[in-house]
Amino acid sequence: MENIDFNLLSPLILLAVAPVATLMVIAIYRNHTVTFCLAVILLVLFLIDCFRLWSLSFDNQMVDDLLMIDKFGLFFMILIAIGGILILFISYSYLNNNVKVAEEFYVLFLTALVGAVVLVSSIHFATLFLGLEILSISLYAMIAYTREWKNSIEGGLKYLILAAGSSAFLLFGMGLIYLQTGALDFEAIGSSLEKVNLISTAGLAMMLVGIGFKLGLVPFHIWTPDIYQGAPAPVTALIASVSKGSMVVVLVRFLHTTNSQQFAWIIWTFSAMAIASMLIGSLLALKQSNLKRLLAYSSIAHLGYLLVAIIAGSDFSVEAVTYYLVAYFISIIGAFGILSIFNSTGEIEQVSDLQGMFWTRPWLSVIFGVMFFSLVGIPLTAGFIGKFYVVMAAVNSGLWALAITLVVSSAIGLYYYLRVIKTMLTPVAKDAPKSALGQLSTMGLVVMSILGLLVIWFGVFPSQLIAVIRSIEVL
Amino acid sequence: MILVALISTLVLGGLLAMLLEKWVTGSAKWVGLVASLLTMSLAGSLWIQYTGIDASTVSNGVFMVFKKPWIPEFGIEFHLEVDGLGLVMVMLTGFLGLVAVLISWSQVKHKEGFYYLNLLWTLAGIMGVFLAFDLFLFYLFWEVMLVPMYFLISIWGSANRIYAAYKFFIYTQIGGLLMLVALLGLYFLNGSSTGVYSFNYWDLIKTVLTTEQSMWLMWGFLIAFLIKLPVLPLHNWLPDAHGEAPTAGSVILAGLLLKTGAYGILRFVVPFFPDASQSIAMPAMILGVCGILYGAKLAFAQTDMKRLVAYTSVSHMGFVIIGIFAFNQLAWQGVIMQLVAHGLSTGALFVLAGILYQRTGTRDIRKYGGLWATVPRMGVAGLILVLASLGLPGLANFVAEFMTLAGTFTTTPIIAIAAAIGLIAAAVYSLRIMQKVFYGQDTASEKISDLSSMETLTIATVVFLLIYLGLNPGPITRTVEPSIKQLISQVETPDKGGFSYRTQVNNKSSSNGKH
Amino acid sequence: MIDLPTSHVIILAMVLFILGLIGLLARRNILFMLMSVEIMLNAAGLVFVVGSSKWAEADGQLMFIFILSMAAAEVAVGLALILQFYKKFNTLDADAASNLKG
Amino acid sequence: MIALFYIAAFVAVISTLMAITRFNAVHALIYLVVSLLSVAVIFYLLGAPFAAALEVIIYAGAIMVLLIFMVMMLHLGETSIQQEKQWLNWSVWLGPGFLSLILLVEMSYLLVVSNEPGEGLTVVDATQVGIALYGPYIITVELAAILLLAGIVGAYYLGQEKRRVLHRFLNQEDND
Repeated sequence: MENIDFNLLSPLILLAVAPVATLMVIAIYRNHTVTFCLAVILLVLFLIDCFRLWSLSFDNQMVDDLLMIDKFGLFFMILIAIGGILILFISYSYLNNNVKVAEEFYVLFLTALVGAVVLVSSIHFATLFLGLEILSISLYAMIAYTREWKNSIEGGLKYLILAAGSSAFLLFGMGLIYLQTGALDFEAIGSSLEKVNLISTAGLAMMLVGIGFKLGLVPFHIWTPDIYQGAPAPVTALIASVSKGSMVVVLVRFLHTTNSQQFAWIIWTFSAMAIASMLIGSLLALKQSNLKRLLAYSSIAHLGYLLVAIIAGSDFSVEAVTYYLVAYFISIIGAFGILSIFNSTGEIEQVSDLQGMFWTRPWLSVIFGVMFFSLVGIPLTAGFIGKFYVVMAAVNSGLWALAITLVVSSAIGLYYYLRVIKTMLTPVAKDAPKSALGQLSTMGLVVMSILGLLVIWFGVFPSQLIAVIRSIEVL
Repeated sequence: MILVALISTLVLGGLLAMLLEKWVTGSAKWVGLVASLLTMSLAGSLWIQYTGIDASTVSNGVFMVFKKPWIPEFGIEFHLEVDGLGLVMVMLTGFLGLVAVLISWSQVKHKEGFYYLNLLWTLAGIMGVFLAFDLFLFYLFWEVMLVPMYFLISIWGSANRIYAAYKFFIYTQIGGLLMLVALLGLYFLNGSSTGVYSFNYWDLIKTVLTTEQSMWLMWGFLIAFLIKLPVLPLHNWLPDAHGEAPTAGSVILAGLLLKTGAYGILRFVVPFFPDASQSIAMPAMILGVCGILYGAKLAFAQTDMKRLVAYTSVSHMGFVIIGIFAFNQLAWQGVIMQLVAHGLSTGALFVLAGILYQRTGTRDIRKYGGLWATVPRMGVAGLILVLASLGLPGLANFVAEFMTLAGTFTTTPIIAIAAAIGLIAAAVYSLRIMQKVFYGQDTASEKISDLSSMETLTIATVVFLLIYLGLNPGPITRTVEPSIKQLISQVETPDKGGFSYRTQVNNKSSSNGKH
Repeated sequence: MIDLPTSHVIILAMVLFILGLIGLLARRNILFMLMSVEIMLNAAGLVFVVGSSKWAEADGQLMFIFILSMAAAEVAVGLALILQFYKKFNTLDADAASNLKG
Repeated sequence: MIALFYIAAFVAVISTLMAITRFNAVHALIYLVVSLLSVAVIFYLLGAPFAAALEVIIYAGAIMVLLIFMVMMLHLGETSIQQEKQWLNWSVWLGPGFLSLILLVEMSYLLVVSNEPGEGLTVVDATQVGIALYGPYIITVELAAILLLAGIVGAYYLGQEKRRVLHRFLNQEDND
C-alpha cells in the first residue's frame, strides 16, 4: 500500500465516492432531477480528472499489482465516462416516463461504472473479479428496474442466474490457475504459465467459458437477446457498450500480459468462437422482428469481429480493438438511445414501429440510419473505419479465413439492417392509426444529434482519433 | 481543383436539393438540373483542357492530379487523378447524369428532395470511382455509390422494388467486401516488402507478388468487378435491379454502374496482376461468350420491356469481357468504345422504356403494338436505338464491337467467331422489340402522347452522339490511347513498364499538383 | 503426518462444481438454480483455499472472502428479484418465464 | 488425517447431490447447509481456519438462512400447509442430521488431536489473512464494499413492497 500515488488513483477514488454521495443526497432530499444532475456532475468531474491525468506525462504505475494506471486504461475510462454521461441523458426522460421511483437508478448506474472502470484497469484476478461483479450486480438490479414489467423482471433474473453461473466458471478457472502458478496478478501468471499443464489448461479453458458468457459469444450467447429485450433500453445500451466493452478490454489485457496467445489451442478456440459468433449472430438476426433482439444478435456478431482483432495479436490488434470499441460505443448507444427517447411509456420495440418514420421525423431517422450504417460498416461512418481496422488487423496477421468470414457476416448483416432502414422509408398508409410514439425529449434529441455527428466525424476524419490511439503505449 | 469540384458539386447539389425542397416545393429538380449541368460543363472544360495539351508532354494521359493527405496513419490520401480513360468515363457520367435528371423531371412525383439527393450522390460516387487513384478512396466511392442507388430502387422503383434493391445491394456489397480484403492483402504485402504502407495506386502497382498471392488477390478484386459488370453466373441481380429501378435509376445502372466494373478490371486487375489475369484469360473469355449468347437468349424470352433491355446489357457486357481478356490495344479501345456506346444506347433505351411505361402503365411488350402510327417520333428514336444496339454499321456500337472482335481475333480467333454469333442473336432480339412495340396491330384502347420536346431533345442528343461516334470514333479512341498503351505495357513487361512510368508520373504530379 | 494430496481436493471441488452445474442446467425452479450457482461458487472458493494452503499465501483465502461477499450481494438481489418474479408470474418455474423470445 | 478429508468429502458430495435432487426447497437447502459445513471442515483440514469460520458464519449461517426464510415466505396456501406438515416429519431430518453428525464427530476429533495440515500444505491463519486483507489488498476491500453497496441498493429497490402481502402472517400485521 505504500508509495501509492493518490494523484494517479484520484479518478477511481472520485468515481467510487460518487455512488455514496448520490445515496446520501437521496437520503436527504429525494428528487429525480436533483439526483440526475448530481450524477452527471460527478461523472463530468470524473471525466475532467481523467483528462487531467491523460495530459500529464507519467509512467504506467501499478497499484499493488492490483490495478494498472496507464494510458490504455485511462483511454477506456474516458470512453466509459462519456458513454455513461450520454446514457444518463437518455435515461432521464425514460425514467420519468416509466418508473415511479427513479433515484436509486443513478446509484446503481454509478456503481456499474465503478465496476467497469476497475475492469479496464485490472491486472489482477481479484480486481477483475470484483470489478466484474460490481458491474454485474448493478446490472441485475438495473435490468429489473422497470419492475412493473414482466419482461424486465424476467430479464433481470435470467441475467442473474446466467451471469452468476458464468462467474462461477470464471472463478473456478482462476482458482485452477492460481493453484498451478501461485499467482493472481497477470504478469506473474504469465511468467509461470509457460509450460503446458493439465490444470492450467483446464483453468484457462474454464476462464474462456466464463469470458465467453460475459461477452455473449457463440456458443454462450443464448442469454443476450432475452436480456437485451427485457432490459429497459438505456440499460441495454449500457450492457451493450460499457459492460461488454470493459470485458473486452480486460480480455485484451489478460491475453497480452499473460501472453496466453502462445497457446495454439486458445487461438483455435477463439477463432472458432469468432467465426461462429459472426455467422450465427448475423443469421439469427435475420429472423427478428423485435428491434432489441435484432440488435442483440448483431452485437453477438460485433463481438465476433472484435474477437478477430484480438486474435490477430499484432501491433495493429490493440489499435483495432480500441478504435472498433469507440465506434461501436457511439453507434450502439445511439441505436438504443433512439428507441428510448420518446416521451411515452414504453419504448419502440418492433421494427414495424418505425414504419414511415423517415417522413414524419426525418432528422431522427437520419441519425438512426447513420447509426445503423455505422453498425453495418458503410463508409463515411465510424463503424466503417472500425471494421476496416479489424479487417486490416486480420489480413496483416494472415487470418484470411477470419477476414473472409467477417466479410460474409457483414454481408448478411446488411440485409437486416437494410430491412430496418427500409421500414423507416416505407410510408404509412394515410388512414392508418397514428403511431403511438409520443413527443421526443429534447435532451434525448440533442444527445442523439451529437452522437450522429460523432459517428460521421470519426468516419470522415479518423486521423485524430487514430493518432490518439497510437499514442497509447501498448499496455 | 476541377477534379474535386466534379464530385463536390454533385454532393453539395444533392444536399441543397434536399434542404431547399423543404422550403420551396418543386425546387429540387432545378437544383438537380443546375448541379448536373455544372458537372457536365466541368467535365467539358476538362475535355477542352485535355485536347489543348500536347500529347507528348502528357505521359500516359494523366494530366491532372489532386492530392491531399487524409488519414496519414494508414497512408491514405485524398488522391484524384484523371487520364484519358478516366476522362472518357467522366464525360459519360456527366452526360448520363444530365439525362437522368432530365428524364426524372416529369416522372418523379413524390419525395423529390430525397430523390435528387440520392440521384446526385449516386453520380458523385460513380464520379469518384472514375477519379480515385488511392485504393482506399476508390473502395470508399465504390461503396458510397451503392447506398443512394439502393434508396433509388427501393423507394421509387416499381412493384417488386424491395426484393430487387436487396439483391442489388447484397450482391455488390459482397463483391465490395471481398475487394476490401484483397485490397488490404495487397497493401500489407506491398508495405512489408517496401516498408512504406500506402494505398497509392502507383505504389501498389509495383508490388512484387508470388504467383499464388497474385492469383488470390486478383480473385478478390475480380469478383467485385465481375459482379458489377456482370459476368454470367454473377449476373442474377441485374435484371431485377434494372427492371425495378425508376427510369433514371436504370439509366445510371446500365449506363454507368456496369461500366465501373469494366473500368475496375482495366484500371486495377490487369496492371496489378498481369500474369494472373492472363492466366485466366481463356475461361474468362468463354464466360464472356456464354454471357453474350445467354443474355441474348433470355432477352429474346422476356416480355417485360425493361428486363429485356437489361438482358441485352448482359449480352453486351460479354463483349467487354472478351475484349478485356484479349489483351491488345485494339480490343481495349473497342472495349472503351463499347462502354460509351452501350452507356448511351442502352441508357436511351431505358429512357424510352420509362416513357412508354409512364404513358401506358405497363411494361409488357405483348400489350403494346402498332405504336408507330400514334407516336412516330418515339418510333424513330426506338428504331435508331435498337439498330444501334444490334450493331448496325455507322453507329457507335458497331465500331465498338468491330474493334473488340478484330482485336480478339488476332489473339483467340475461336472466341471472336463465337462472339460474332452473338451479333446475329442481337439482331433477332432487337428487331423483336421493334416488331412487338411499334409495328403490328394497335391494341391500345387510348391514344398516348408522343415525346415531349424535352424528351425529344434528350434522345436526339443521344442519337446524335451515337451517329457521330459511329462515323468518327476518333475522339474516344485517341483520348484513351495513352492510357491503354500504359496499361498494355504493364501486361507485357509489368516490372519495367511500371517503374519507368512511375518516375514520370512523380515528376508530373509534383508540377501538376498545383492546378 | 498423513499427507493430503491437493489433487484429491481439486477432484472434490470439481465434483461439487459439476453437481452445481447439473443442478443449474437440470432444475427449472429458479430457487434451485440460484442454489446450484451457490454450489458452483463454493466449489470455486474451495480451489482458492487449497491454492492458498499450497502456496502458503493468504491471497487465495482473500479471493474466497471476495467470493463470499459477492455471493451475499448476489443472493440479496436474487431474492428480491425472485420475490418480484413470484408476484408477477405466481410461480418459480423458470419455464413460465417465456415472455422473452423472438 | 486423510481419512477425515475423505469422510468430509463424502459428506459434501452426498449432501450436495441430495440438495440438487430434492423437490422440496427447504429440504434441499438444509442439505446444502450440510454441504457447506462439510466444506468448512475441509477448509479447516486444509489449514484455513479463518475461511472455515467464514464459511460457517456467512455462507451457511447468513446466506442460506436468508434463502430458507425466502422459501418459507413464498409458500402460500393449502399446498404449503401440506408441505409444512411434511417438514415436521422426523424422517426428513434424518438424512441431513446423520450427515451433520458425521461432521460433528469429525470436528470433535480434530479438536482433540493436533490440526497440522497435510504435507505440502501450510496453515494460513487469520492473522496472515488479516494482514494481507488490510495491507496490499485494501483497495479490493473497498471494492467489495462497493459491491455490497450495489447489492444492498438493488435489493432494497427491488424488494420494496407496496405493502401487498405475500404471507398470511404478514397479512395480519399489515391490516392493522
